[in-house]
Amino acid sequence: MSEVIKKEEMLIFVISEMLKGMRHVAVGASSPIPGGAALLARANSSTDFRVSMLGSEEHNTFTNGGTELFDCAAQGRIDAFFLGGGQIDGSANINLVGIGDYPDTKVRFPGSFGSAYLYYLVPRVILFREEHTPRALVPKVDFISAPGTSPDNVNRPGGPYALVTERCVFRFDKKKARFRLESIHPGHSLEEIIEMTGFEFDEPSTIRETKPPSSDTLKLIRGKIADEISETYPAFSSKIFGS
Amino acid sequence: MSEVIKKEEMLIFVISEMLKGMRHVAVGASSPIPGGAALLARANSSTDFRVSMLGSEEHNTFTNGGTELFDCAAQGRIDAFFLGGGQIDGSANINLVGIGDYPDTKVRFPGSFGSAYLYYLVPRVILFREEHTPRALVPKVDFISAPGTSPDNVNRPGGPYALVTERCVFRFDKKKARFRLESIHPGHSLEEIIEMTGFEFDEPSTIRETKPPSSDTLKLIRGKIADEISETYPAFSSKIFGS
Amino acid sequence: MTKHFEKVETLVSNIPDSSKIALAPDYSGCPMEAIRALIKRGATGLHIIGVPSVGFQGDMLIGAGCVETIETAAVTIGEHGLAPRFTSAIKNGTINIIDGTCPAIHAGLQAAQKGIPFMPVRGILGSDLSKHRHDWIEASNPFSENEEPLIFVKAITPDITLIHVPLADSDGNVWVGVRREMMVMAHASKKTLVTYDKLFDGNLLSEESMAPGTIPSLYVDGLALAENGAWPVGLFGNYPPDENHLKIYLDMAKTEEGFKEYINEYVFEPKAAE
Amino acid sequence: MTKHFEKVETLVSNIPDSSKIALAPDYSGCPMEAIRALIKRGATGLHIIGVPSVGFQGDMLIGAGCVETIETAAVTIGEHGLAPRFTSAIKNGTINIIDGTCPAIHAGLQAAQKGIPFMPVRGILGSDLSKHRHDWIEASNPFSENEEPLIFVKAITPDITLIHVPLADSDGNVWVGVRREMMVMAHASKKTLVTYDKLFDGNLLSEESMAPGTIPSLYVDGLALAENGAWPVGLFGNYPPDENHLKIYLDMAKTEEGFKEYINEYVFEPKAAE
Repeated sequence: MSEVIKKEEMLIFVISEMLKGMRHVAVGASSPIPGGAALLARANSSTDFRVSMLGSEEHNTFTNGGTELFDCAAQGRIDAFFLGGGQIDGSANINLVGIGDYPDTKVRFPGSFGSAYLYYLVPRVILFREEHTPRALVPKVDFISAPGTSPDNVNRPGGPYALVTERCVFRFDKKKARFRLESIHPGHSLEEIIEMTGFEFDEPSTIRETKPPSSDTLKLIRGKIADEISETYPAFSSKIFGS
Repeated sequence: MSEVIKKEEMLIFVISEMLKGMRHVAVGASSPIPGGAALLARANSSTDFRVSMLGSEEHNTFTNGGTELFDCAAQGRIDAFFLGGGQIDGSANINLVGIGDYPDTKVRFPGSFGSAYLYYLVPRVILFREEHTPRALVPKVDFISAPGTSPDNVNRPGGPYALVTERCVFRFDKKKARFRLESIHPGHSLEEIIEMTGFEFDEPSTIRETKPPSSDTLKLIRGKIADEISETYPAFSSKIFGS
Repeated sequence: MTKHFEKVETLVSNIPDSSKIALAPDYSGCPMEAIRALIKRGATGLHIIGVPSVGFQGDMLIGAGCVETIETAAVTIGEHGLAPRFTSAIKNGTINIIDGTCPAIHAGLQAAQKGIPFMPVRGILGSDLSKHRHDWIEASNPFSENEEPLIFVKAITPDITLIHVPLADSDGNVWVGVRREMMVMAHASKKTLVTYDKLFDGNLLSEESMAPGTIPSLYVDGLALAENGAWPVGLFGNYPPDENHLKIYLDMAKTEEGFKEYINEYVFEPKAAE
Repeated sequence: MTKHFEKVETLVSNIPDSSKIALAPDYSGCPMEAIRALIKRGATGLHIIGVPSVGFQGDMLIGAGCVETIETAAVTIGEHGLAPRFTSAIKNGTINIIDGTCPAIHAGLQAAQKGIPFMPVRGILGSDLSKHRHDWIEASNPFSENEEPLIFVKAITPDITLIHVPLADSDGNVWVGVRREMMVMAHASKKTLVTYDKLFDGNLLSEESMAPGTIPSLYVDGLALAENGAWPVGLFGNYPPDENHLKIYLDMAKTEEGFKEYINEYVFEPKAAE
């Protein structure tokens, strides 16, 4: 087995580490890496660990139609979820709608999906955006699909926990409404991250390197997880794992 | 076949006559006579005629649980329904809760069921109360489970159409919020009805006798309808039709 | 994770006294064996919610003194009508009654299911019901140009949903078929405890035909096998009510003494549910 | 009464131009054969609603100029992401977009299903979405002691629900399994038109295992058989998306000319759906 860890494998591992101790993790549409991470966390969990994956028939236990994921989150039965964004800013506001003056956006993204809901209700929302460039991580999003924080009078049990990119992990500080650099993936540097991040963030006094998966974990990702994820994401699975 | 028409057979026929031209008639809990009437109207209909009967497995096409009957009515998909009442007054207010000072009612009825909803939403609600006495048909109900009429600003497409008892048929005049005697069942008299009715009502200039079922219809009631109703109301069916 | 209990008695030991319990009507899934176990253990102070009405099980619990409050659109025993112990308790003022109407109870549970504070409901206006409901607000329809009144019904969040179903599997999924009010109840409640008639061989969610009528184990906290567990009420699609037995009950339960005899014979005696 | 149409073309002739049509996402029931028939007929001015998002069928209708307004939480083609004709139409300002979020679309339909003017929805507050929604009102939770803001989402009543399902029976009942968003759509809509893959031998409501996943004919206005009718999108539990074909589409539909070639070949040619 090649020990050269692919970026996707690294990201699956990094995100799975944030899911330890969860009881129920839900994964939205078009999310192969978060999906892989949830399945990996489940495989490594010694306690009851449930994964609900939109678009999957195997890993989807919902029986009440499209509304159930959202109702389930509102009932407090979902511990972690993933959101992305065409743009993400330093206050953890996310934009899944487009760039430019809405509605005549010059670049149009698919749309907000359930972000303007789940971001408020799921306690641990992990932002995931593979592309780490000033274009993706901006000072201020052009359109707020869902805000990073809300005023005190808004009933909001949920919100952003961390932001994972191809270069690093940021943790979100809700009180300061600001990201703090948590760790840098192997092969990347602080200078690069500062240069490639459009928003300002807090830096820790010492810079930690993101821990890569062990060789056992890598085996698990390339075997069982690759297999499980291919049911929902065949194109992704065949591209990354060649299976 | 005995041509002595039982009271229940007469009432099934009388009510079924009011259901001509309906497309969808729903029948609530504990309603064998309205249920029989709906099934008879369906048997006599040459157009599409649907009966939904609570408590039946055969005549119940609902697949969305207990809320569907009510949602269906709100969608305007139910043309006729039946309500009763421990007390019914001259303004068509109905009381399914109890007699005396609520909540310490000295006589307690089962409760309002869905009356405080369906009475507002189903265009043709037929009130049915077999017992025709001053105790049942009162000047003013002790507790309004659902009112006969509502102010103009209330969105109320539905309401009372008629009141059928063991002695006669009243039609309801929504503008006057008052009943008018429509016909007297064979064997009963106007004097008797005035005496046995606790509320005031309008009288027509000539008194019509309620038309009894033809011998063919009677055969239908005692055969097919008795059989169909026994699925939901075995005790009623065996008592009345001996089947 | 769904716990499998060997005994119905152990299952109901997870229902603290004074719990708010959602129950299904006689034509849906009535956990009679569990109700008998609750009476046997001497449960007290229960707040029972009929979804939207309650029958035999409610009358039994009331007769046995387990109930402090009943919230329901009606109490009625199948085709037989008036529930004797309920009627007597109301007359004697020994229980609190919160009278509702079916769609408002469904709406309250659906509000809890969706995590919203209330649900607007049509109808109801001008009924004496709303005079006694401090959890219903008369408000104006904000989408209407005229001053159109509407009733807002507060969310109903039961502590426990207690139901009986035809089938459950070893993974903790339970099949309710078209009786989906039980699914809403489970979604809306903090805990759901279930007795079932038969163990399904396999996983209900893996069967394409069974999954649509299944409450996933995600919502099921505890399970116990109770063959014929809805007796004498009957179980939709499986067995009819035991009308003769219900008549015996209705006859005996006319008086408090008769009811005591009934529960001595059918609840406290070891051969109770046979 | 449910009408059975011999041809999908006749079924869609019951959809007037400018109708408001509810559509399911790619992982649910997409009536692709009916969509091709709509394009063939040259439907115009449609207001399509993604419940809660829309994929291939939306992009096709937009590309063919059938759509005036799209109301959706997202437009995305399966695993492939961006929908080329939608993206281009937004850029060129040739369609109106009403951006929503999944639970608000579900809530709007559920409000219509219940005949209530609106439904309160959690979340949304502070999103730019609500700035552009005149059918959403920010109001105060009347059950909260503090001034807690809430979004009220107006009921969504589609003129037509247009879906594809695996099974239908001769009585007009249609089976959607666990994809119950299609049941909510049918309940909420004025009319429901359905294409189906296979005729079910018997009555779906009489089968205890099939009934829970069935929309009763009461809600179904018209039906037409369309074998493999969800191709190339795939049909839950039955056949997967034809990924190769979707790639061909995505490649061709990058440009308007390419899209025209695509529909000439796959929609207007007689062997379209083979």
